Amino acid sequence: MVVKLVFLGRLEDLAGVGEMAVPLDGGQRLADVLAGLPGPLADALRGPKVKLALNGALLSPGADPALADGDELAFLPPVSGG
Amino acid sequence: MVVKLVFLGRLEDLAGVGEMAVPLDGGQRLADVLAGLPGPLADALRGPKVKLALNGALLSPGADPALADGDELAFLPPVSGG
Amino acid sequence: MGADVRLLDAPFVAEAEIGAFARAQGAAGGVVSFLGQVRVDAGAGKAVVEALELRHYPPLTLPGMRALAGEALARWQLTGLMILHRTGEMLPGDPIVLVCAAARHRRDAFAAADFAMDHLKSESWFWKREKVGGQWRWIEPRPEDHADLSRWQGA
Amino acid sequence: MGADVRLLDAPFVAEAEIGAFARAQGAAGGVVSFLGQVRVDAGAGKAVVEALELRHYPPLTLPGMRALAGEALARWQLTGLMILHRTGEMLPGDPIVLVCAAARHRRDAFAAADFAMDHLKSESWFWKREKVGGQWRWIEPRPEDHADLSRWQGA
Repeated sequence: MVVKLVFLGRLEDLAGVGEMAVPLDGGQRLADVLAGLPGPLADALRGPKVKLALNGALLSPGADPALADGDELAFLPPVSGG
Repeated sequence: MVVKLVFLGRLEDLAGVGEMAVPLDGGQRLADVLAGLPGPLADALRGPKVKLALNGALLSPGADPALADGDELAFLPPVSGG
Repeated sequence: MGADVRLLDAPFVAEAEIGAFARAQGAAGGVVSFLGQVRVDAGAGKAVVEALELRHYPPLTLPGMRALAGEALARWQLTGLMILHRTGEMLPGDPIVLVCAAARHRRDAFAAADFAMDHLKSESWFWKREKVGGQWRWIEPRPEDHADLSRWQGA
Repeated sequence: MGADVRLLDAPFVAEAEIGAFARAQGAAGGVVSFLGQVRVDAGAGKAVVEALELRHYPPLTLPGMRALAGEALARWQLTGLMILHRTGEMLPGDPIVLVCAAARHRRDAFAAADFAMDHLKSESWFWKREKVGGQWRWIEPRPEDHADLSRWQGA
């Protein structure tokens, strides 16, 4: 299965891409995906001010949802506003 | 000499005209001009909410200025705003 | 910076005035505008207004508007201020008043436009009458206008 | 009454939008609009911004704007509400955001536009970067934005 990661704001610069497709065996959770990323990026994504959305719905802080094929996980740093 | 009276708002309806030229012998004051007008109009012009302007400058309440030829006296009822 | 203050005896195009004002405000982050127009329909339980007329007294009206603009400029950090007001007879849908305030910080622009409107509505030298059922009647001041004005006193 | 809420990825003509909105507001006495544009000059002691870019996250941004519009409609007596917001790259002088609120009573229109702007500025899903000296840099949230927002809490 494949999940899509989306990086907003300065997280995009850090990741080097705006979106990334991550192939998984299945059965993994969010924490597993983060563990597979380069350390500095994973640390930034785990930052206390970074919010997460799974398929367009915001997750509660600390949530570690199971992932399914085609899921989209967005990493949202503090907004700079309109 | 002649002074011009200007009636604003509903005072114009009461006076029947927006402006009126009043010929005077000279030496008269505001109170004299009012005394020479029809009673109901004079009463309305003396109303406590009516402000007066002489040649475009507001008068203090109760002022009774001497008048000179060509003076313009405006009677200003409460404004209804913009 | 001087304000653009005009008393107009013929219809004006509010959007064109707002556009020209905003284009001139290169330094401003924000432009707040208030447009007051003659209502097309009546309020609930009210008769339809066929026309509105604003009379003024030239020696006082425009000088009063200029003084108001000066007060707003002194009170807030603005990069531009425009106050346009119609006089004469207007039809439903016609613009009556347009206030535009531009500022680096939008809070200043909002406050200045709000302040100018409150003062125009309650203190400016206009007498208003409405035509309803073919008959003209003078409009009395509204108590709310004075309540609005008191918001700015002592502030 | 539904609100007109749009996310635009190309330049828009603010005055034309304000004009169309105001013409549709026959029942409203007052239309308040806020236009935010990319500043043409820099602030004192600041570098000139050559371009501004707003990124968004489509699954959240427009739904968030629609929820904000719904909140304003529930909170004030409005006859119309429009919220337009640019995304993508903008040049100095380009409009970024336009909020128009129309109401029978101007106090409602002022409050709704002010409320919408405070929330767009601090809570909406936009990430902003500026190009200065040929280099792009991300803009951090401003503490004032959160102070502005607190004005509406518990009110």
